[in-house]
Amino acid sequence: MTVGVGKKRVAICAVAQLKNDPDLWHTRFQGMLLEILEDLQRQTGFRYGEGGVEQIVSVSDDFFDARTISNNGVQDVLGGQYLAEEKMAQEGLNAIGYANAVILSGHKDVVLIMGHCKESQGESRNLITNCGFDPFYGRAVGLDYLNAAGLQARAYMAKSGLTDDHLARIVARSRQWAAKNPYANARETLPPGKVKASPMLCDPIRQLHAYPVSDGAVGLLLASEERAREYTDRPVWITGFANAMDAFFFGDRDLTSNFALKKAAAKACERAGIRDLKGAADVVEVMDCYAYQQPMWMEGLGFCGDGEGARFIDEGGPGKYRVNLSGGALAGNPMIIAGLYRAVEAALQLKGEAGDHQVPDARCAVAHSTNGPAGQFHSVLILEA
Amino acid sequence: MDLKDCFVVEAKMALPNQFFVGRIGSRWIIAMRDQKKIMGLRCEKCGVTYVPPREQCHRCWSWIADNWVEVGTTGELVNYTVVRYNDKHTPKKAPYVLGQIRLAGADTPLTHIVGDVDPADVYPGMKVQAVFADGPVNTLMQIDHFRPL
Amino acid sequence: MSRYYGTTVDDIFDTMPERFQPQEAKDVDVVVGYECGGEGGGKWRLKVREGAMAVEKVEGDLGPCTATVFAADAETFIGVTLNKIAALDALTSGKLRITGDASLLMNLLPRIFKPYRVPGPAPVTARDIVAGMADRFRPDKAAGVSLKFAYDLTGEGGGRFTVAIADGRCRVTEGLEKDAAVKMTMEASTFVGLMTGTMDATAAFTSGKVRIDGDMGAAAATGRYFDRYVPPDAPRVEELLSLKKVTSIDQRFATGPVMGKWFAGLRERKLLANVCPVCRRTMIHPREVCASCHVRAGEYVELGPEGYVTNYDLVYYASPDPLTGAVRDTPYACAWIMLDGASPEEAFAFEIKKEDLPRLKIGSRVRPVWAEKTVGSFRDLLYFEIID
Amino acid sequence: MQKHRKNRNVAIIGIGQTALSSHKEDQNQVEMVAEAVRNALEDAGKTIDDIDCVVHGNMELFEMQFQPDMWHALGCGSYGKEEYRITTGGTVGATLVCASDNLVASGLYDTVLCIGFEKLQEGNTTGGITNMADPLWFRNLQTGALTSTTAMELIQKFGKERVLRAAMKYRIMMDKHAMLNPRAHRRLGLEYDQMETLMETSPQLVGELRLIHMCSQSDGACAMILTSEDRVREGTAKPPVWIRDHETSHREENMSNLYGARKPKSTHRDCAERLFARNGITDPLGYFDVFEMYDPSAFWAVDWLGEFLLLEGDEHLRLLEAGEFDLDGKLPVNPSGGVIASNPIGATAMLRIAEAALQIRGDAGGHQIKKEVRHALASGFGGSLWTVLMILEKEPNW
Repeated sequence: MTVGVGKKRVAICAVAQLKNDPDLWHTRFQGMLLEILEDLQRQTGFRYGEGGVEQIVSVSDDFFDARTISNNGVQDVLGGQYLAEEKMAQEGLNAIGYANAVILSGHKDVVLIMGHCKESQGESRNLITNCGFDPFYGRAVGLDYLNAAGLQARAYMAKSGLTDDHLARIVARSRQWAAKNPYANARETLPPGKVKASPMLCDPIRQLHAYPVSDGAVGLLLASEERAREYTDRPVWITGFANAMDAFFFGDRDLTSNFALKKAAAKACERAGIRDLKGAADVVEVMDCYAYQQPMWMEGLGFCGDGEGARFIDEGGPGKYRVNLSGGALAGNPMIIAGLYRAVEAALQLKGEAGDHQVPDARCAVAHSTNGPAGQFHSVLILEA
Repeated sequence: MDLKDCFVVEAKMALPNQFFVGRIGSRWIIAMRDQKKIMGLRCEKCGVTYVPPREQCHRCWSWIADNWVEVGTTGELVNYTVVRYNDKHTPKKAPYVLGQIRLAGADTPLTHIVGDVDPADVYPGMKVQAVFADGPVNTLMQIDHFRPL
Repeated sequence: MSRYYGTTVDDIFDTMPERFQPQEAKDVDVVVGYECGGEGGGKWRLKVREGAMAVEKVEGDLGPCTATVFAADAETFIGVTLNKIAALDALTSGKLRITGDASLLMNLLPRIFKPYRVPGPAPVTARDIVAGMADRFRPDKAAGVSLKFAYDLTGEGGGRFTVAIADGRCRVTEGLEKDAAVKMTMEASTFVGLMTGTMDATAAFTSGKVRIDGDMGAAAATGRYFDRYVPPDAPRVEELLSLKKVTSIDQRFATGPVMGKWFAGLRERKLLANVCPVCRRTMIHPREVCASCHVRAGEYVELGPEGYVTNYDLVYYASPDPLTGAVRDTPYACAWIMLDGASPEEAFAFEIKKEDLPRLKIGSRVRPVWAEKTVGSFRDLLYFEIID
Repeated sequence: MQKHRKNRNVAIIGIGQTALSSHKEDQNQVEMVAEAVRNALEDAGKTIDDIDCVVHGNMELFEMQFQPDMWHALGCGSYGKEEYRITTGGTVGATLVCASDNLVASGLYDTVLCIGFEKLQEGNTTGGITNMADPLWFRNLQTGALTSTTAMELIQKFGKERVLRAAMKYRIMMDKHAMLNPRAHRRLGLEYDQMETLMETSPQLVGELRLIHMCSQSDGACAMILTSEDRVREGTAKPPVWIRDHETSHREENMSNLYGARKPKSTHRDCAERLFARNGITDPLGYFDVFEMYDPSAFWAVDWLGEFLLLEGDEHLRLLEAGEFDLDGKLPVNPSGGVIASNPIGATAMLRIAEAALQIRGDAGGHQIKKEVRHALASGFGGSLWTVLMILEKEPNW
């Protein structure tokens, strides 16, 4: 039905990320983004306007910024002075999917992506995600993305045999890798016993199963194949991207089925011209805001069979498939741009610039993100060196 | 970075809203309010009885707004979590049970609160019964909670 | 006499002759009996034969009928007739029963009689609506409010009225009192349209159908202190629910070092700008980056304090605070000021002293007036005043 | 200046609108959006299964709905499909069409459905707009979107009498157009002989800006279906309308540089210059047959006509005074009645493109321009005076 990416390719030329922090009380969004902008300028020497960056895709959210049109206040730092700028008003990985289409369409050759979010500014991210439900049936009963995850966690654990012990091991492993990633938020090591001893937050999710409140910012410079070499010697190619939506009411969904993720993964593979991710990917970054999500999303991406998440952990799947060597979302990224951080980490691995957590000879990487309550929406990005 | 001049301004973002439930949602809530009945909408094509109500079946895009059927006020708890935090948006004092309840005659479980029970005693498969609120509430909280049967 | 939905059972039967459509009843020969219980009920016999009809109220036995309708009470009978009560619901609940040939009631009668309509009330006048204002007054919503406003309603049914709210009471008097905060002039029919909801208020104001002399904010506020006018015998409409909700999320806004520096300057009664190292634009208030040159601007200079006005907004209508409904005093002005020493690209926006508004114009020289105690906040700067 | 190029051509094949009104108490957000989607599908002769991807947008804080595309999946038809949520500001409706054009032109998607909506009755519009301002400084100074600085500048340049009359001429012209468009929200039945009275009786809001000059506040949704040239060749229910090109021009948030001693270029002119240059359009006034302009107030409209059409001096005023922007003029502006008549913010800019497309199709009903419409221009406005411009064509032969 749709044509593949075909001959034309789009490159990620450069990436920049701000160290995730539990409370950047001393910096405005503008200051956070400026650091990203300067980093990208240093790496690529890019300019704005004709012959340079002609379009910006920003990522932020009105609720988290407490500002109507959240991209308005940061327009000067984004560089949108007499330039095209559009905001991806959902999780940021989709900005890469969209920017990819913008370049393939021939409309613009060089696109800058800039995302920011300060979860610490608002009093409670649960209060904000409560507003993500319809006012009559969802908000009224106090739903938010945390208790939505609680419902999904119990259902998935029942299906897959995942236990409290598995979850503790997933968190402990995340922290081990986060310690090697200077941009991660939670970097102190955490033995599984301590995770298991942390109080219940929303059964079966314990406090340490949930990602910490995080502030951060991310930037990427994308260019068409013809233009990429102006900015980098080591382009990373976008070969597949897709996303998919599940139904809204939990009752309309099978919360354990990975309906949307499976669709998105299949479509991304089709576009990349690969049979499955399991055989192709050298590194995987999944957006695991809660511990149970890492095996569940890996299952959705096809790295293990249906309902085999527990076995996947037991058999050392995360190590074998090099899952979340950055520490993952569990080590703390703001939700709105957690997928963008995944893409940045995936691109760094392919560029060979991942530092202490670099793997040798990475040729293909997968970055994943989810949006909405209990994985209602998923996005999958396939990158190749 | 020189933090000498940096400080935090404490403020709030607060706005009033008036959300309209819509004709179908109104009928649904009014039936709970005035008749203590829970209604569902049936998609004959998919063979699914939906709760809460909606005009269209999201799967086959059929118009189902007139296909009202009465479903039971009792059902089975198929999944749940225990909310152990208090926030402005949480309707009950923590800890409380938030569950998915498949009402008799409905195919899609309704997400609601299970009360009158110690969270430790809750289990999937538990039979529960709707406890209706007294006055008009204009939301799903027209059912105040479900209690064990 | 028992009225429901604005009418009586008697009226339904009394209007049958005028609703009768003889051409539809040529080959008809039926007798229908009606029995309605309770207060306002009774028994009626309807005969339709060869294009003619007769209906009579009967005492005692209805006699032989093709079909007979029994209604438990007048409310049911009227409600079903007017489709306010679903016939199926009434039949299910037993409040309505039919014996004999039910199909003629479903099919035949709706064809040979035009549907019954509730007699319309005498048209309401503007005068009636104003007269009822004191009854509709809501002291709870007008606590602490002292307001006098006037209506000049021209044309038939109109008049001149003054409404005074004070000390939790409302008084309506004839005539225009001079000390009213606002006078609203319109045709009486426009007023009726607005109050009965058949006319859109914004459209009426916008198109000049309503003339407002005086405080616009006060005019906009008048509706808040009264229950909505409901016409007598208003038809019952389908109940549509809504949910009122205030969402409030506490915030911790960071100043960062740049805005922090601006506030530190205010504390010292200085208007600081930062200077773009490339284009030399002076940015006020200071910002992290020059939007045109995409560079940090770390050099700070003090501008002004005097300057001249390049443009201004003189505000007559202040939007009410969404949460409290409070409206600030009008008029007030926000002016754009070229501060001395500023680069030509950038002016500074602030309020102008209220007493200076009458002589404010483009080019006015102004200077800041500071609060007695400055703490590094928005309130350090009171306003700018005109220099003579 | 590089020439415009596109991987493949894209056409609008379906347009759906809801009625626009100040209140929709019988529909919730999802139901309102779904009405526009159904209308667009019916217009295109398509089913929801024909849609590959849904693009959704509005402004979250107007309805206080966080990421509303999740709930709206119920009525958008996005279930099981790909979806993007892309926003800008008041421009969002136009941005959604630009984004959909990019998505189809990329070759990744054949048929895309875009949806812009706003249910302003559910929120507090002025509060929502005031929330745009910097919380540390400008939130204390701003009151919604009301300003008369443009009126002041026009008066400085062209004299008070002439400017006030031009604004009123424009306003009454819009109402006359709205009277021909049954979907328009505010239709007042104004006549030109009321000009003098209105200039005096309409309540004064800010400076010379009166209530009569301002746009309405509406509820409504608009949905459009775009598809690739290959798909168009397989046949369409209604004549396709081709998207030739589009451009966006933003600027910094801070307004202080608008009122300095040196006036910066407007985004309207910047956007028009860049878009027209790369498409070889040297005489926009002569080239376009209709212009649907996002006109939030009469003074802005008068000013922006000159900017968008790259006119100099008082040419835009002269054209307006001579009736050249009327329905039977040289370049009819807003046959639909424009934003002044109807403004469901998140849908408003899409309605401009939709109305321009209907004119090309010859499908605009009562407000159809009499002469043939081959080339149309549509604009969006939002944020801190941001602009989106789109060129539509009857034939893909540029």
